[in-house]
Amino acid sequence: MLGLAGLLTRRNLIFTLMCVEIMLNASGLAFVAAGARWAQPDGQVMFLFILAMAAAEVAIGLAFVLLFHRTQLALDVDAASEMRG
Amino acid sequence: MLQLLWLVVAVPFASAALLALFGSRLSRRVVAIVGVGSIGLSAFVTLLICATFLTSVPPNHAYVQHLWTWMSSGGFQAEIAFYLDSVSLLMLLVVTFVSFLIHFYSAEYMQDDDGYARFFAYMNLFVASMITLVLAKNMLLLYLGWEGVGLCSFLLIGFWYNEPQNVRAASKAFIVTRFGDTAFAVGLFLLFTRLGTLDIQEAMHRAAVEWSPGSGIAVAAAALLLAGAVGKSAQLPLQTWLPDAMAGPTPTSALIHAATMVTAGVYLIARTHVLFTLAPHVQFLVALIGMATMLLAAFSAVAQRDLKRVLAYSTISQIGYMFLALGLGAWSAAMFHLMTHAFFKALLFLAAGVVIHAVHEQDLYRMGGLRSELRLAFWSFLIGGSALAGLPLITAGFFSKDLILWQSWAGPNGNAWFWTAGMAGAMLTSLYTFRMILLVFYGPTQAHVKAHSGFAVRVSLIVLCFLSLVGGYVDTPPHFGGVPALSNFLNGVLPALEEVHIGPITEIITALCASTAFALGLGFAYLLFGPQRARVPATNFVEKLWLAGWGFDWLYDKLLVRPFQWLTRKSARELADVPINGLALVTVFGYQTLRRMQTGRVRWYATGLAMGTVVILAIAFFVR
Amino acid sequence: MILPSLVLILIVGGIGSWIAARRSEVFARWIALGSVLADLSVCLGIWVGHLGRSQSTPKSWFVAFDLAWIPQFGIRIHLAIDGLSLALLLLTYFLGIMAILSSWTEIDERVGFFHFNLLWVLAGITGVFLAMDLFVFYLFWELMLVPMYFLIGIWGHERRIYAATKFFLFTQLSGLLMLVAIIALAVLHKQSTGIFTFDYEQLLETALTPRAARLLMLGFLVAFAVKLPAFPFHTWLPDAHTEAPTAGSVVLAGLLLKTGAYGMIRFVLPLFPGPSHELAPVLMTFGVIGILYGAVLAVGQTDLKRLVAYTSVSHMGFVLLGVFAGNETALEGAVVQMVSHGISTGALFILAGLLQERMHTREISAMGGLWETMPALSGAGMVFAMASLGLPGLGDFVGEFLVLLGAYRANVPLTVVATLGLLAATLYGLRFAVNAFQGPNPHHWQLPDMRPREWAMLGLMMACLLWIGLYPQPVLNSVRQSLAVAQQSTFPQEVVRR
Amino acid sequence: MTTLFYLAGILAVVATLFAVTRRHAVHALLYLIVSLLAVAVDFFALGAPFVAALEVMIYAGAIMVLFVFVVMMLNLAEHAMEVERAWLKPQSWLGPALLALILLVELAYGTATSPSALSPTNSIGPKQVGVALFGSYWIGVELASLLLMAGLVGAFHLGRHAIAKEGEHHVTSTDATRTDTRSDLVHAGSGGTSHAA
Amino acid sequence: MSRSDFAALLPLLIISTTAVILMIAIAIQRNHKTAAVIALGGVGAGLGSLFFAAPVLPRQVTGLFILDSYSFLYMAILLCAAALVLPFAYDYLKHRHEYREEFYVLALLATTGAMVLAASRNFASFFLGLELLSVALYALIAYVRSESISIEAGIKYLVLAASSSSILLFGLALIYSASGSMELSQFTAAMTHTASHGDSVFLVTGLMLVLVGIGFKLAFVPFHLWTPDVYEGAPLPVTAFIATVSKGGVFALFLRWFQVNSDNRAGAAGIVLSILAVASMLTGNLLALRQNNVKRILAYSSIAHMGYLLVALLAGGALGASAATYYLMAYVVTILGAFGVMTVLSGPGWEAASLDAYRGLFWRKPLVAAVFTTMLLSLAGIPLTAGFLGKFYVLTAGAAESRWVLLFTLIVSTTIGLFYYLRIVVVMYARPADPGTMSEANTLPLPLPATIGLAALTGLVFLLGVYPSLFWNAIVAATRNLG
Repeated sequence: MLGLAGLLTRRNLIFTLMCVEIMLNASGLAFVAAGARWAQPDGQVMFLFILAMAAAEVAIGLAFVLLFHRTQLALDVDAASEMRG
Repeated sequence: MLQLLWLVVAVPFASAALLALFGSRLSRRVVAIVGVGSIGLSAFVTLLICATFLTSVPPNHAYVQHLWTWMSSGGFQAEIAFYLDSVSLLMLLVVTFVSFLIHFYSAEYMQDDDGYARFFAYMNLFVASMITLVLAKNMLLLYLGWEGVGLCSFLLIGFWYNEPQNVRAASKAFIVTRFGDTAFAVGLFLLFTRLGTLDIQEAMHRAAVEWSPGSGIAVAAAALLLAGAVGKSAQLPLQTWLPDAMAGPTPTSALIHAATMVTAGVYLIARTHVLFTLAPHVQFLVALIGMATMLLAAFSAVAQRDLKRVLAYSTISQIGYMFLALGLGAWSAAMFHLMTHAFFKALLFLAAGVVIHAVHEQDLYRMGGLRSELRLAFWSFLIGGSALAGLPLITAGFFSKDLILWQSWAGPNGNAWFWTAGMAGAMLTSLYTFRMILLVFYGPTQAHVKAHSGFAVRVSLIVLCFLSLVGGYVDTPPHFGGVPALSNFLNGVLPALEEVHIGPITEIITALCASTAFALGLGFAYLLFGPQRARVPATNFVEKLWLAGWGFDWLYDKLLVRPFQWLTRKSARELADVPINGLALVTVFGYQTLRRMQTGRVRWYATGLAMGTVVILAIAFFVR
Repeated sequence: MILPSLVLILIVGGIGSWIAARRSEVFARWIALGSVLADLSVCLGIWVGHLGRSQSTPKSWFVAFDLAWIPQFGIRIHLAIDGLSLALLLLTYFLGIMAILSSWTEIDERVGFFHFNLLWVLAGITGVFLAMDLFVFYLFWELMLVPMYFLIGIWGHERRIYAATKFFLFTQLSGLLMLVAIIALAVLHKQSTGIFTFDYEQLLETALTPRAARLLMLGFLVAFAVKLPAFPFHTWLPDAHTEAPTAGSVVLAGLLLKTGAYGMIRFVLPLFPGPSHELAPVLMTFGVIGILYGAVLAVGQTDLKRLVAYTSVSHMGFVLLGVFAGNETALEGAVVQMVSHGISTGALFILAGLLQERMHTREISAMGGLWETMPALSGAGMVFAMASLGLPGLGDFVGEFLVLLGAYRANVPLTVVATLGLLAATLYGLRFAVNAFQGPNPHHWQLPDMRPREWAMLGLMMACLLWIGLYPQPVLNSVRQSLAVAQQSTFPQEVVRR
Repeated sequence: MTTLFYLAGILAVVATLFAVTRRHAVHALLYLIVSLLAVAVDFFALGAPFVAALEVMIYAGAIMVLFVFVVMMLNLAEHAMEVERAWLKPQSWLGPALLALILLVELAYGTATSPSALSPTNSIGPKQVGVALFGSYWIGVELASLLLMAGLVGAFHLGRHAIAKEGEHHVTSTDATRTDTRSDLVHAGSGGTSHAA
Repeated sequence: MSRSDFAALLPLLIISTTAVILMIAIAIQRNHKTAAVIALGGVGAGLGSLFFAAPVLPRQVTGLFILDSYSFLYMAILLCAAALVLPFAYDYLKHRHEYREEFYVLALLATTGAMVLAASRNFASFFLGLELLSVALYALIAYVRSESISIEAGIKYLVLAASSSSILLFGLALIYSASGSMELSQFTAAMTHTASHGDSVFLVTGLMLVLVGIGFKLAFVPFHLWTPDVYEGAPLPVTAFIATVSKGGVFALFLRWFQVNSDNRAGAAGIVLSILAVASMLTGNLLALRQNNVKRILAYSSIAHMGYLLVALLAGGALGASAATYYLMAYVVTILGAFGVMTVLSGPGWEAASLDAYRGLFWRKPLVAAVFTTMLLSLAGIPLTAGFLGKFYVLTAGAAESRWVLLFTLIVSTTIGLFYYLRIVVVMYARPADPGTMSEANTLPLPLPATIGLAALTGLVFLLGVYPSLFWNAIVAATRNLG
């Protein structure tokens, strides 16, 4: 929830990414908890996959940050609204 | 010989088509030969047929020629078939002969006009349609002829199409008569639906058998037919088109708007007299309309300045006489007057044409003293006018009018009011007729004669003069020879009137009264418009009102024309489009609203995601 | 194979003339003309062959063609021709030829593509008149729209895009409703019989609950009412007719509108007899409103083509009235009205096209006194105006008269009001004839009169109108049997009063 | 165990709250790391020690370091803080917070009306996880590697100097990968995860 | 793992292996043509292997995959789409100053992801496939780094997709926690529930969250906001890829596991989906109404088309799945054709996205314009094109199950949709406004690969529109055991 709120609030791209990470983490937590409930390893396996995905996500996300910073010289996500309507 | 009947129609049709298609390439001479010749041929064939019909009367006193089935659908069948009996034969004779004379006259009269071929094409088409109307065996074919003559009337009134007022008059004529036609059409639907046929004889027969006198259905049917007749015959309240129709060439006025077409209403009512007998109220209405029209038109005629308009109002008035006769059940009398009227009115118009042609003027107050220069025209006018006004004994008009007046008294439906009105009308007729003659031919010379008539014109006039004089002898009342040849001839079809009101006023008194009325009118005319009087157009209110035809035009303009124009103007911009455009607007509005959502901002998009989630969760929770 | 070839000839001819136009435009025109002529002769052949056939066997087609297409849904390419189709097909090809001829000089750019579209429209119309499988019917129904859209949208006048789009959206929306109704009908049929089919004859036997029947009927009806067009749905028509090129207007007014009426007769009445009967008074009322509304608006127009377009609304009101009056007379009258309206209005549009080609305007106020300079053209205009206002002796009268005659039996007050339409027709007819051709010539037009090609076209149309006006029996005879089927299914109690 | 779970949970929530609201990126990151550590404790409490360890190592370690690296490299100046402050006005966060709150309420409603999902469970050790991972989920692992490969290639492509814009390098030049910080970071990130796999 | 397991997985393996091989090849020697050929070859081999592997069907491989005729059918669609995107991409990239080869790697990986989705039967494979697809797409969208809108689109997609993924994951976790099973069949089970009490609240909540995730990918309203921007910003082939492969893959999964039938129609999910369908159809079409960018128009129209697909899905029954599949097929072919035309018309450094670029196209390039018209008419659902039969099947399916409200919405929105398709058509057939501006495109000859691709697509559009039996039987066979 907090991650989502942050996502909606923060304009800094890095914060946005962080918030996404928080959300992913929360989902991971939910999976682990669910796995714990049924005493199955599947939840943890899922968490691992989430982890992998988060990593890939962050990699590309940060690449975007750099690219964006290079072209826009700022990290304001709202600046990225060239396309609308 | 009777088998040739179809030729009477076909020949004018063919020549009309020929002239319409190729007229512009033919020389005037050829056009004249084709145009006049075809009618002559028609008239000739008619004569042959007449002779055959009279010598060897076909069974049932009628001859039917069936050509082909026009349409046949779901029990409805209409044929292209002609029906010849004494009434239609009489009409046929009148139409073909008067037409022939007028065509003959026109061949010379229209000589200098650009639309020579067009004129004859129209005229031939008219004759063909008129004959179709007359001969039609069923109502639908009659309706075809009915509309056909209407069209030709329209075309001929607007013959000189470059003048806006001509075109307007033509349109007016067409539209006003269409009013009546519409009612007529409804009448046809009614007749077919109730009687299962549109064949005139069959329908009349069935109506007589199936409908009780005075029943609502009979009244409705008769009223609807009456409306049609009123429109075509320029009776109240649809009379307004006829005076304007004088915009057409004079032969047209003579043929269509005096002798033949306008009397089609009379013919129609005579044809369907069974219906009117079944609906006494309507029949009485016919008489009333006839009387009122006769008087009103006569008053109007007194005040007119235009030579042709005088004649036009006189035509309306005379047809009023015929309607009066019809309304009284004096069918034969109406037909008789129709015939004589055709002769003398055609004569008057043709003579008027000569005058107009000669002085290029139609205003009575700008003419005068033409007696010596236009001798033939003068005599024609005198004879025609006398016939119109009913100069006793030697003119056709006297006999026919006398018959009507007598029967308005003596007939089963007649009464003193009708009789008195008829007398007043006769007096007025005499008044305006001689006013006209006095104004045109007497007094100081104001206009100069520029053209003289040639051979064709003269012959036509002379023949018509002759007919106007002797045409009445075919049916003379008992005291003046007592040879009711025409009535007897027609009696096979149109029942004779039994005379019931023979009281203090006998026929001889009626005739005397009529003669007195004639004399009175003549006297008044001389007093008021004689050569000794100053020629000043009417200025007082009543005369202006008469001049304007009792203000009917003004009334209709305010009551019908303007509201309709307003309606068309208002609705020209599609009303039904409004909801559609509204829908389009809503759509575009939706587009713009939604478009504003697409801000291009990630955070907003994420908000959208969140909101969507909230919403669907809410739905999921609260919808069970 | 005759029937599919009717469609194929046009389709191939269309492609052919598109290709040919790269070499020679005249060649393309001739190809187009040739293919329509070929179809016309085929149809005439069928007609002559079946003219004398006895009418005792109802529901048997003159020629039929049946081929499985999408077996999973029981969709078959089922084409068949009967009297009604035949009459309308003859009209189609006749007007098709007129359309091609009328664009002979008017269209001078992208000639190939123009004829391609024109022929494809005709192909679509042909298909509509032939299809006996509802799916195929819908297919053709839509097929005729697209090329028509191009015809208006590319070669039209000033506001062509608006008009074309409006036309397309109206017809498409209503068409989709019909499609849903078709599908629903097939589904219901499947539910009751277990057979998935779109075949007309089989669907005729579908048992429907009254409610379902009513809804489905409305689905069909909307499509046909828009195409016809019936009163509240007509607003696409004036725009489309006005903006279309002459050939487009001719095809639109002469043929496309007829598909709507055809659909009502062929599908609405037999498929949904119950609701048709129920709704007949309402629909007749709409017909009458259309008659008067169209006529009144026609009088108010200043644009010649728009005027003619509104007369179509009025005339089609008669058709609607006739179709739902429920007796043979009215129904047959409606068909005659369809045919003769096709010719007379087509001719009026051709006339308007000729005038526009010469004067570059359609404003009536800019005309006047044209008789002086173009007597032949004006005379023709007079004739067609008279036909349009229902002068006896010309085709339209027969249709209108029979419709009113039949309608009178069904509903007197409505018919009386509808008869006023004849009166209003006088007004617009005169407005057309008088204001354009008569009166003074204030603008001093000096224009060439009709050329032989134009003469031939209009003369032929005049002859046809006269023929229908004086001897409509061949048309009536050929459609009688088809109509009897439609009529008896809906209004069986209407026995002819004798 | 349950107490620990809830304690760590509250800590995680509070830390995340700070992470989201801090203006300075590095501060926020540090709070985030705290939060992640707390979650790791939670994992432990849920009987998932292996995952707990991974959380610490990869999330708190590798990924966050990546963030820090980028933040440092971009060297966000002090004035950025001012901008951030301006961006964080109440009106800008009120709406989203409200929305999040509603969502929270809905989810809480969902959770509250259901029996507690938390029940003391026996621990699932790394072995079990490993067996599952390379037993029934082996294809998943392969897919995860493909996923990382996609991330790698993508980040590599995006992070590369934009040659097209300068137009200096022609496309045919088989330009050796420049070992700049960014590609290092990518490798670090992916390397860490592949290690975990 | 048995031989037949291996055989069944062969298509997946081939594509992913090709990606790896391609990467190695790039490392050895960068060559655009080689890369493209390898990629195309791989896709071709994958397609071939579908037939090769067909005899072993249906087969469940581990707990993650179910390989049956249905998944193979969708794989075939996806592979065909990919195979057709590649030639367009080749032409497109040829004009760009950019490293081009990685494109193919990413495209292949994304395709793999989509195929995984089509075949998955477990949360894990679902999630991994989805992410594989997404991650590859992040990079693909921003592939042309010189375009700032591409980067913008990439960022937007990344942030939103990641967020939606986490929502999806949370939903999955909830379902897992309520049911204790990671089988995707839980979705189907969950759909019968309403949020009444107990575990069913978890299930329904989870399902809704999953729906958000899927809805995001398929761009259902209200999760559609990203669509136009991403479509516009992404390079044309990538846009085509998103529209076809990405959506196709997700839809395959969606269709299989969200089967609506008479049991679960009353469930919360059914109602929510109906609302989404109505909203998508209307919103998508309304938004496209007056756009001036063809890519955006197609983006919005894709929203509407997803709504139509949803109608078919909601119709359920025996027909629903088949209809949806057919519709998807038609849509894929058509939209590929449309984007193909746009690619062909694009020059170096610019894309033919603005409506002005099409002004008078018909008079410059009649054939291309005709193809584009065909595609647009197919999108609009005019007879004789694939789109019409697709719509017909959808309508039939809907009518068979009496989903009248949906059908009515479909009709109305289709009519709205018609308007903007016609707008494009009108522009194409209008007179060229200024002949000078478009001279660049005039001189551009049509590239061969794209031409072949376009020809094939046009043929397919007509084939699908005229002779559907060819495909219909296969589709029915593949979807029979679903509904």
